[in-house]
Amino acid sequence: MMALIGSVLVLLGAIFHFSAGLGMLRMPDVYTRMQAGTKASTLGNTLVLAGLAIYHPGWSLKLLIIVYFVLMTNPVSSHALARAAHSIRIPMAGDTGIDALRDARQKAGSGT
Amino acid sequence: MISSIVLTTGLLLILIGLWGMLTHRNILRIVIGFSLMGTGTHIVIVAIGYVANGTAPIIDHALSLSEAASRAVDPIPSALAVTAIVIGMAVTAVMLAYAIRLYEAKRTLSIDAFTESKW
Amino acid sequence: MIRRLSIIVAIVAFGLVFASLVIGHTEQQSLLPLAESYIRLVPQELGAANVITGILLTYRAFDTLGEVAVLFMVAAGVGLVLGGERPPRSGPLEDRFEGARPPSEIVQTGTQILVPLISIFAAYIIMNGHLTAGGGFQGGAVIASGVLLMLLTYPQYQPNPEFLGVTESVAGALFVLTGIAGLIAAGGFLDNRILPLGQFGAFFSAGTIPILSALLGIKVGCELSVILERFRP
Amino acid sequence: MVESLLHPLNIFIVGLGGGFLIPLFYRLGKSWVAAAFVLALAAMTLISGYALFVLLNGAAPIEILTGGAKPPYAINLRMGLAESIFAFGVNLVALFGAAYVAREGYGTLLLYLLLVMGIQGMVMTRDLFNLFVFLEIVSIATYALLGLRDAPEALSATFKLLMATVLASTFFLIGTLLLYAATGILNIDELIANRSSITGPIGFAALIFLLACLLLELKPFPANGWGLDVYETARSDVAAIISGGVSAGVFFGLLKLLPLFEDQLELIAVLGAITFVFSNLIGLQQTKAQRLLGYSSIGQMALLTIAAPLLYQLKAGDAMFLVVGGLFINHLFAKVGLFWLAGYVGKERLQDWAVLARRPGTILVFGILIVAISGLPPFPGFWAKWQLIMTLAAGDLYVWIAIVLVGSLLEAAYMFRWFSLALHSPAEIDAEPQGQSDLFPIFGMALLLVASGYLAGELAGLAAPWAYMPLAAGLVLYMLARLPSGMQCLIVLILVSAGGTSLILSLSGINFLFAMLLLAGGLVVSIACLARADPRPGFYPLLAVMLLSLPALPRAMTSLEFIFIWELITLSSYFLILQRTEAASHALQYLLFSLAAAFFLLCAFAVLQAQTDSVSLSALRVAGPDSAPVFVLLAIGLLIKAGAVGVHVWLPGAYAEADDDVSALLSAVISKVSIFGLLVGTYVAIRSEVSLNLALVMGWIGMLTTLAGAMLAARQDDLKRMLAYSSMSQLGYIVAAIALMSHLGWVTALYLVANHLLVKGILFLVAAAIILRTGKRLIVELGGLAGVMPVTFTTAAIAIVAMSGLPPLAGFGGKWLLLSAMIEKGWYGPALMTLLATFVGFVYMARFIQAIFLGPRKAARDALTEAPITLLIPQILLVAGIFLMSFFPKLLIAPISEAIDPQFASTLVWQGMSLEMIYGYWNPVPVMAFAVIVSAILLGLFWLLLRSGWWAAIARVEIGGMRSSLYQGLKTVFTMLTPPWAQGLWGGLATATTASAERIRMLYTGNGQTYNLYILYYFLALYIAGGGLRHLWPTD
Repeated sequence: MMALIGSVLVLLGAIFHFSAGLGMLRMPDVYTRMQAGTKASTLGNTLVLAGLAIYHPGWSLKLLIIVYFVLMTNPVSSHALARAAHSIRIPMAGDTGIDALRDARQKAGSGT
Repeated sequence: MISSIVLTTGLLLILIGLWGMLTHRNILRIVIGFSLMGTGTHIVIVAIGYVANGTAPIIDHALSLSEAASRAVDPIPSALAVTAIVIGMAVTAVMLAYAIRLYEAKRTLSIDAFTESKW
Repeated sequence: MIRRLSIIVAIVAFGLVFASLVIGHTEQQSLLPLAESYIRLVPQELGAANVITGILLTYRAFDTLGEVAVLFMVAAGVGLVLGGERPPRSGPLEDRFEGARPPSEIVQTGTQILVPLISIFAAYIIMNGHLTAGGGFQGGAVIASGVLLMLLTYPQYQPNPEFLGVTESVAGALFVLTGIAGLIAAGGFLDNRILPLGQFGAFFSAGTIPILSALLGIKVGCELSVILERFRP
Repeated sequence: MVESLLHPLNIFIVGLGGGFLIPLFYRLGKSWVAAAFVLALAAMTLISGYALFVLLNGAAPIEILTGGAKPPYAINLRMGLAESIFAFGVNLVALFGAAYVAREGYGTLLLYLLLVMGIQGMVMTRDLFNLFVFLEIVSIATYALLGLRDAPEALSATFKLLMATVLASTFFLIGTLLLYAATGILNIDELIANRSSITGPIGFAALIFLLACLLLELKPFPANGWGLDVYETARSDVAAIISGGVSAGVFFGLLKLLPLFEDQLELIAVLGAITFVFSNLIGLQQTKAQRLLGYSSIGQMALLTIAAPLLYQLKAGDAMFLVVGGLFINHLFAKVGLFWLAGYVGKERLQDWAVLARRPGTILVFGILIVAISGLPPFPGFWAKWQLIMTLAAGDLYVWIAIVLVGSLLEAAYMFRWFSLALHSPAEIDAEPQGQSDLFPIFGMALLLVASGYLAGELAGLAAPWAYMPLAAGLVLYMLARLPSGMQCLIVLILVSAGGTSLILSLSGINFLFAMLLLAGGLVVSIACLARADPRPGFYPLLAVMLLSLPALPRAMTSLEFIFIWELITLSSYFLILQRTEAASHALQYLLFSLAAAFFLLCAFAVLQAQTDSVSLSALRVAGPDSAPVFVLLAIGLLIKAGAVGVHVWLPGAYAEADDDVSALLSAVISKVSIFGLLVGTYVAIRSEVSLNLALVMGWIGMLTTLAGAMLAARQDDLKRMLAYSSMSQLGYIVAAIALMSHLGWVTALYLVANHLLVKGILFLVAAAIILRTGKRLIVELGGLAGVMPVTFTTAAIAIVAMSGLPPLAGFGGKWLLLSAMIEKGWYGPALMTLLATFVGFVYMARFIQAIFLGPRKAARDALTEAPITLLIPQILLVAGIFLMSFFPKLLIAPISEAIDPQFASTLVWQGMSLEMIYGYWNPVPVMAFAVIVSAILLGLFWLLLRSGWWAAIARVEIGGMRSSLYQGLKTVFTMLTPPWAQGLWGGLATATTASAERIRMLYTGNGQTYNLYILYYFLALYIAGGGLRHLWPTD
């Protein structure tokens, strides 16, 4: 029974990883690809590791540390990457509506 | 069977690296092509060392000393892979350093701009 | 057009050569004699649990010494190529290169959490090189990733080149000295049986392998951070 | 204690430890760093030197174990004899090169030290993956050191090198691991032990990957554009270390792994040959110094890649040692020296090297390096090439001999062109070589070359002190360069006479006769050198070397000694001709033809040794019936040197354009060297039927040369060119006489040799006197000098009479002997040709006397004075010689016939003073009458033709004064008869070679990516040529 739940979780994780890959390919510009890749793969990792924890309860502490590690590093690094892309003005897709970062900067720039 | 798949991926990676290095004109893309080729080589190295359903050659509670000889993977290619990875990194660092200097010299990264000495 | 065609022909030809390799490759069913004897000898003779580190730091230690020399040269070489002494990084980031912004608050807090974690992880890898997977090179790389994170988040942070240079040289020299000690005290150059092999699987075991692994980790860490530091604008 | 300190392992401890500690020393102080650096290099040199010393004394190869375990488990290194030579050579070069690097930052010193250690690691390691690691150490050190020069083209060249060598080392990595997959072994010795298990597609691909990397690192022909760019743009001392050191490590890697490539040996040699020929070919078109050195360095490495596999295939162990060791050491010291010199001169274009012209010391070193690179004596390259050709001949690999020699000829061509450009192109007066690096290491390299040359000579089997006497004399003279030239000339004469006599004392038969003739002739003619008081840098040492090597040639017993002295004569005479600026291009032509002649001789001796496997020249006498090829090769070589009709293009330029006294020596004495060769060599013709007909062909060539020479001489306007052609035609007589292969023939030959030496000596000295006094060379501008220069006129007249064959002087006896010898042999055609040639000879000889001495005196000639006494003395001595020969022929002919007795049964019977031959007395009177009648009839005939106007129709000339128009008529006839075929042929060949070189070098587009594509295609070509197709399409 537990093995079944575990493998279902791992399957779910795998699906999320697949969607991350698909997102990377289909998304129009850097920023959309970035967020697709990061969100899906972080969740995918967590699910896979959770499935593993169910398989091998003995490892659960180590797996927890790994999940914590993934949760810490993945979002931060993609955030830094997106900011860097924005600061060297990599073009956004045509139909982007709002550029919050630019507006914030202009306000901050004009404000001071 | 597994090692054949790993070997094929490694060799494919080498081919992709070669293709990238030959077709792209931007020097940074050429350097990426070379590092791809390096990674492909390292995968090939590891694939060569694989023994049918073997595990990592580390003697601990999972792999006792007695059964190590039968269930462990070949350790030598892995040791060589470590050295090869370091060398791959070193060469990529030197290439990037030269890419920077070339950019500083001519303000362009296209490989076609650097054909001064010929014949 | 001919250029593109010739490239395609070359790649296809290489593909054929590689195909012949894949076809000719038969998976090893059992270990080759040399590998099999290594797996038997390393735990027995050297007392190291991780056979790969055992090979790397004793039997093929001459390779590793060459490796360290390679890294040492790259650190010096990159410095040479990129123009040696750089102007000291005075003043804030903006005037040094346009369009630069102070790193965002998320990255800064992320670093404050991650860097200690990374350094502990690196120390674990280096010190347990002879017991579990890992060793000097891998640990050094993790240290370097920590330093890189620091470089990214704190632009005015500059790892003291003096300190890095000295530790690098001292670690290298100690490595060679341990090798010579092996020549004098034990079987030969770079032999690890100078110190007692200790109890198999214990922290202090396998002769000088942990020490060499530590030296290696420090040295690789320093060198990689020197290289990364050289690449900054 | 000392033993363990000098153990080769310490090389690595010093290298690595020193490398790691240098940054620490830097913290202590700048001077500490340089001291530590030089100390480390010195320690490495000492260790490798000690190892070489011990191994030379027969110690077993020193094993070096690491990791506390036996080889298959741990890495081991070995310091055998070959390794110690390579290591010691590279260390010496690095130690000398430290002078250029010591002032740099500590990073450079660190990299330089680790580079040198890396090279020795590549040489000594016995583990395949360890070889890869050391290859990487060497490559990365090279990339970093190349960063020292930050010009854009240097950076882009280094990036091309970077891409190429990363590709190559990835091949090596893949190869190593595939080999491990196939055999499960990494230790080289074990791999070689069970190389039979390297089978299947993986094993084959592994070998090809390894071979591809090793060959690519040696910069093989189409895929070496990147290598050349680096040589061209790198800093000269870094380029030196790359060309000398790095290729040493890579080549030794190839040498070590040769047993693995058992069935690709032929392929390696073919690839080496392609690189060797093409890189030397393109070298002809180079204008930049370092790029030219790049081509030459690649060519030398390719020569090594030819030699190693072939010798390995022939299982010639000891020959491999001398050949590979000699060629490597020669390349290392000479190439590194030239790169440093390029650094010292600091100029890129070849012409700008003229700044060296006014520095005798540097020019000497430059000359030594150029001669060494071209593989000429007395440097190791010569002995190695000799041994290589002998071993190849023993293995019947004649195609390879041809390739090696053609390549060496091309290399000598562009190297000496560079030298003459440096010596003679116009340079600004105050130009100083602004290269900042000092000269000391370059002199060191020259000294090392000389020392290793002697050692290699000893190894090749020629250590006799007499062979080196000419060079010793040259050195002594060089030391006395400060003295006034007159004094130096006297010292030369004294030294040569003393040395010469000691040389010829132990000789006998033809050798003694010839040696005495050459020595005496040389001495007498070089008295004329006293006439010029102006300082002539380098002239007297070269004169001493040449004059002493002339008598040494007959002293040579083995073929090695013969070729050694032969090439010494060629070299010294080339440098003597080069003394005069206008002679630069002619000198190069002279050198190339002489080298081609020497190479033909080399092949002949190689074939001879292959057939009779004895090195001594006497084997020529005992050669078997199938020795026709030996005769043909010898004949071709010697005919080129003698200036036979087809290959005479070099003769007029060299003889006419050289200094006056040098041209006298050249035509009177040095041309006899080829005659001596003919006497020694072509006797083998007797041994087989086919050779006898070939001898007839040679006879005809001789006569054709005589006729062509005479006609060409007749139509010349320049005084010295006319004499040059006349000596060519006289030599034709002698060649024909030798070709008779009979006792009488050879007696005539020797007689004519003596006569020609005396006559041509006088005539050239007369020409020297005329040019000295009038400053004019064109016959038209001269005239009526008899009154002003009576003594010169009389000697000239005597010489002309003797040469033309008019009785009573010696020439007549010679012609008569020749005619009777030909009739005795039944050669009626050549006999007729002799008569015709003699008649044409009358024309130009008469013109010589009439146009220059008789006839109306030009106005400006009144103030002229007689020739200086120093020119007259040798002429008078020679005239005395002529009289001696004419009136007491027995004095000369008796010893000649005895000398020839061993070869041919004597048919001469002496009857008092008159020589009674089987066919009749040699009674001058009837023959004289007959000769006068014949010439009278011929003159009359011409006079009639002239009158009848028919002549004008042919000669299209207006009928002016009888005498001048007669000559004009004859001149146009001769011009019609001697169209410049030879000139066209050789000129066409030269332009074809340079044109093809121009087209081939377009291959290097300069684009790094294209070079990578060439590398991939090179690998594929190697894979397919190595027999990879059967793996691609599994047939079974």
